[in-house]
Amino acid sequence: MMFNKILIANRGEIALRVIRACREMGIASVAVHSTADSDAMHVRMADEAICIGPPPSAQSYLHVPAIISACEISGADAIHPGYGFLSENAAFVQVVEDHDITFIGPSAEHIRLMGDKITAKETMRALGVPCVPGSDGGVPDVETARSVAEDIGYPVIIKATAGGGGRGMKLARSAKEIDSAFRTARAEAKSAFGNDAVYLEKYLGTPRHIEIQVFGDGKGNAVHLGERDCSLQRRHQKVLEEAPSPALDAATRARIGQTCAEAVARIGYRGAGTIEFLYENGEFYFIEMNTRLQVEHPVTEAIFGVDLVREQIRVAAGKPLSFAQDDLHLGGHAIEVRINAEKLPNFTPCPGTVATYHAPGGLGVRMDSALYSGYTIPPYYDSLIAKLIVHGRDRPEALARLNRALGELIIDGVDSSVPLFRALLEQQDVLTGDYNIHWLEAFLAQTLET
Amino acid sequence: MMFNKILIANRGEIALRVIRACREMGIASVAVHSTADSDAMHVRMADEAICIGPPPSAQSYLHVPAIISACEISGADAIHPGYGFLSENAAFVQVVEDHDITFIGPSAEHIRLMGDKITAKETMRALGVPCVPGSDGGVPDVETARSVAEDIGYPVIIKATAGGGGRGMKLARSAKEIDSAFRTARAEAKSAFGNDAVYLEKYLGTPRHIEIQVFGDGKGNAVHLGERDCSLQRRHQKVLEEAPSPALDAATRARIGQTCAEAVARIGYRGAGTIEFLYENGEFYFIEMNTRLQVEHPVTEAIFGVDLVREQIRVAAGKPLSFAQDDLHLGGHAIEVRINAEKLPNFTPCPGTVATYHAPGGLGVRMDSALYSGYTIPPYYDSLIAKLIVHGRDRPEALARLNRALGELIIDGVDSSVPLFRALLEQQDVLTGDYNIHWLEAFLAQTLET
Amino acid sequence: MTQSRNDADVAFIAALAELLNANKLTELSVKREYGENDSLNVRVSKQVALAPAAAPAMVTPAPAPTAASEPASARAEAQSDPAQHPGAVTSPMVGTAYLAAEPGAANFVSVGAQVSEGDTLLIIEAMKTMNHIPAPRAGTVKRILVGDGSPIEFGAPLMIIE
Amino acid sequence: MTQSRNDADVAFIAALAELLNANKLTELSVKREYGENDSLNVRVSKQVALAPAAAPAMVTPAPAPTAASEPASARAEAQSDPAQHPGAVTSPMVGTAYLAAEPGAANFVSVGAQVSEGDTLLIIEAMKTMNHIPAPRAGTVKRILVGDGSPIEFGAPLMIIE
Repeated sequence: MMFNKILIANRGEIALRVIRACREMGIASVAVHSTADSDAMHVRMADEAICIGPPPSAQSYLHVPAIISACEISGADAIHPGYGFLSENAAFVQVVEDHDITFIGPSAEHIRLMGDKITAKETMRALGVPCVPGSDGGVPDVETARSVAEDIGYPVIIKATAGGGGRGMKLARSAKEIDSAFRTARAEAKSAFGNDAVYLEKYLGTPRHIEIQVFGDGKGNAVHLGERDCSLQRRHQKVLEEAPSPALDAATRARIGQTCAEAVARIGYRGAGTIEFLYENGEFYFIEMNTRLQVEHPVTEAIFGVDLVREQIRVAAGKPLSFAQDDLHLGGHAIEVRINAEKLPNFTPCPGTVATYHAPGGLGVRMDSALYSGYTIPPYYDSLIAKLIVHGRDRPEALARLNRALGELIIDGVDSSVPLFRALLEQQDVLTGDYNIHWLEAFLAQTLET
Repeated sequence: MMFNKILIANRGEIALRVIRACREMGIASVAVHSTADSDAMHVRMADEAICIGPPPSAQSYLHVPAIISACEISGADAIHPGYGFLSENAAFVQVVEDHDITFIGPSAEHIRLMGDKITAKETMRALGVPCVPGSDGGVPDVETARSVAEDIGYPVIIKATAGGGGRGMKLARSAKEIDSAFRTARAEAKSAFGNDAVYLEKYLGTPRHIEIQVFGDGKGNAVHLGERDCSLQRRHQKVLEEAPSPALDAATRARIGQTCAEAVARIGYRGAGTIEFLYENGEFYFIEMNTRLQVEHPVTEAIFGVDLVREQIRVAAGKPLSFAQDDLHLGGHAIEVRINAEKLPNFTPCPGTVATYHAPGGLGVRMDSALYSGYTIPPYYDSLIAKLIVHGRDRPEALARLNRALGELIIDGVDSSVPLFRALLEQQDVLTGDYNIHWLEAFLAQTLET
Repeated sequence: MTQSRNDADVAFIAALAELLNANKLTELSVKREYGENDSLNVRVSKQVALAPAAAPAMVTPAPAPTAASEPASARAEAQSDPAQHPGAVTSPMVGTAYLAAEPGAANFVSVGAQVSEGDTLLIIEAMKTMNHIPAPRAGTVKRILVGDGSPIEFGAPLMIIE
Repeated sequence: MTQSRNDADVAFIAALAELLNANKLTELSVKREYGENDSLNVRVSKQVALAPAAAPAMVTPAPAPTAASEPASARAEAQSDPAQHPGAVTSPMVGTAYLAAEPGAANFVSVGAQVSEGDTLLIIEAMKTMNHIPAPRAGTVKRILVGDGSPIEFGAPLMIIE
């Protein structure tokens, strides 16, 4: 049975994204909002809107009783959590289901499983997903360290079991350095944490962030929709994402994609999920799995021509996946930039009133934004105000289109991160796709210096 | 050699369309404009803008010396004519080439060939393109009429050679009616035109308008990009176009497409062209060939993932086609609606100031419009103010997306034809694709009555 | 100030408003000083299709917010929007209102009743939990703004106690 | 305050409003002092095209149009924009300006020259054709606004003849 009414437990562009999918499916939508968001676009666009609390998220968008109550008074039979907020909160999912409301996402059990870094890694390794190789426990002496390092190959890093924040971490680039690294790491661990236990892992110097989009029907079937390359990050926040990755070929994509699809199929995963990897020298290393829709899902939608939110809703309603692996053909190249209300060069958040908003148009341009002329961006929430997604036949066409569309976009009245993207499009490394997860920080440091 | 600078001899959304392609290709763009268009979006978006005359088109956008002069003073090495205005004017093409400027379009010779209805039909028939069968000349007596009608099959229509405006036209639905139809047509022709010569053609009662997009490289190679169904027309003006046609299957598409591609390849056609047909009972009947970009080209771009304007520019610069027939794969379904500044129900043009313009966003939505908040639509030109193009995995998804996007679009301050499309999306015949070239007029007549 | 002076002022302001409309203005303000302790301040304005308000009016059937541009209209609005009333008790949560402890029982309060601070005014049910909403201060119940069993948003006015 | 004084004020403000409309102004404010402790302040405004000017300013490097909001600035603009000058001769076509009949020859006219109606002022070349631009009236050449060989748009001011 398809839902009659879906409540969207989110705000901003992702709430709009879900409302659009609902409308196209003929399902009524309920927006919830804090008092700070009374004039927000998701409130105006939804079929119904309910004020659930004051501006702080903890008392509104994260306040479980308010959201459940809003479902009850509106008669919504399902909740879409978007991303962030309650989207990966297993306890929330449990409460939702206890109230006979459908959570549009995976089971509480799967969210819990992937929410714990250690069980997630153990699960993935058992499912055949490649993880960072290491000592799988403490390394008692330098001989063991040397032996494990020979096994997995240099460089390796020795870390304090009790550690964190970089202390008690020592790099050994070759066998010559293993002895000194082991002893120093142990000594630092002892003095910093009062515990000299250390373990050993493969060290990745300049990896890319590559993530695989998977989709399961909750009944043992799953597909993958290729990868997204999200290596351009600042302070671990993704800034620009693209698909396919400039670093992957079709065979590699098919291999890692199949591994991931099989893994989630075996655990009976339901809905959209993303398996994140570090990728270096042709090898993938599992980081974590996100059990929700990603901010950057539109790049996947662009190259595969599918609607992932529609698919989430279908699967949550018990319908089978509308596509099999063989139906999914990668076409062209897509790039997304995350436009934040931030003032460069220090990325200071700058809420305020958008005097004029004019979206770019034309071929291959998609704009996901809750902005409108006259809208006041409240200071309480995330600074993401727009996602610009471009699609072209190939990467150079997509890059040229991105540059063209950025030139058309008008967001007047507040500062935004648009100038960063104009600058990035002048960098040779960006144009050739030759970057890793450290590239952007280095670029920004260099730019600030000069 | 790729061009350095392209002058766009047009205005409105199509000028913007070409400027966007130029920008993505790294080619400078020159807008020309009348004094009425000083604040127009194409003037603001181009790299350079030149005022070429007063508001009347004849003294500005159609004024050949002004456009050539604008090329000369700006140093543009090519002209893109858009559609309408000078786009199918063979004499203009000749002047352009005489000034050593490249015309982005076919040769003057091909424009002239297809500009004359009779030579166009003769050429196409000789090239194997199906035309409306008939007597190929006058029918002297009822016996000949009967014999030709038996050949081509009923119904047939008998028309005065000197005729026009419906007079001297008589329909014969079967052999029983041929005698009476012939005599009446002849008598009416005699009294109306003083000439009783008549000819006979196959009669099409409820045809669809289906057109094939072709593309030639000017060197004997050509491809087709399937069809567009433009049957929803009002006073011979297309209102909504979609691709693929709800009436065609893949085999039919491949067959007529190949026929058209071969025809234009054989005459060495260069650039984009459209071969228009009436289509009834599985048969195609050639109407005319448009030797330019069509207004509705975006629906083809959506389903094939190609940029037709970029391709026009490439081919005009002497480059080969960037795709072969085998590279072109039809994906999904696309619909375009032409939004005019018109007041319903009488479609009265209503220029004026657009207080607020807010484009729809999200997945599968493309907006081609020269509007912006505060823009004043001048009264001198075409009433087309925006094209909304949606793309979905299949026709129902595209229809739902169109409805959703129309609901988001805001054009405040002037009347537009948006309400017509909302109404069309409630009609069963539109939802099932069961319409022909008379459907819309009948629907409007019926709506106005009630 | 005499009644006749009031009438004169009203006529004056009415004339200004007519003038505003006749000329399609958006704002008109007048400061008139007639002498010591005798002055008149008038600002007449009319919000026209501004982008933001107009924009979503097409996508949502929600009423467009009215701009409170002069004291008179602001006062009128305060009366029509109970949430702005100084005696308003607003809902601390989203849920369903119940005016009585159980079906068939007497309502906790009725219009005209005297309440002490802390008295239960009504119950709001949220997630199967019955939340007693206490009177924030002592006073008289002037209006009850919600029906039994009606859905309540956060911040919605429940009663007016003065 | 007397009724006649009110009528006088209204009439005064009505005149201002009409003035605002007639001049397409956006705002008008007046402070009128009738004597000690007797003054009138009036501000009349009209909202016009909000976003438009700002909107395209980001996509084009062209200067944003300035709003002519008061007579003084309008006057200043008339002086700075030669096209608005009453003595301006504007170009009837797009092309290239030549001030002399051929390279090396004397210019047709120079600043200070007296011209009769119909005298050639300059040539505009368009499509290899030399178009003689005649003086529309007799007068003195006050300014020459184009350079020899410079590109000319339709409507561009060429010279000022008074």
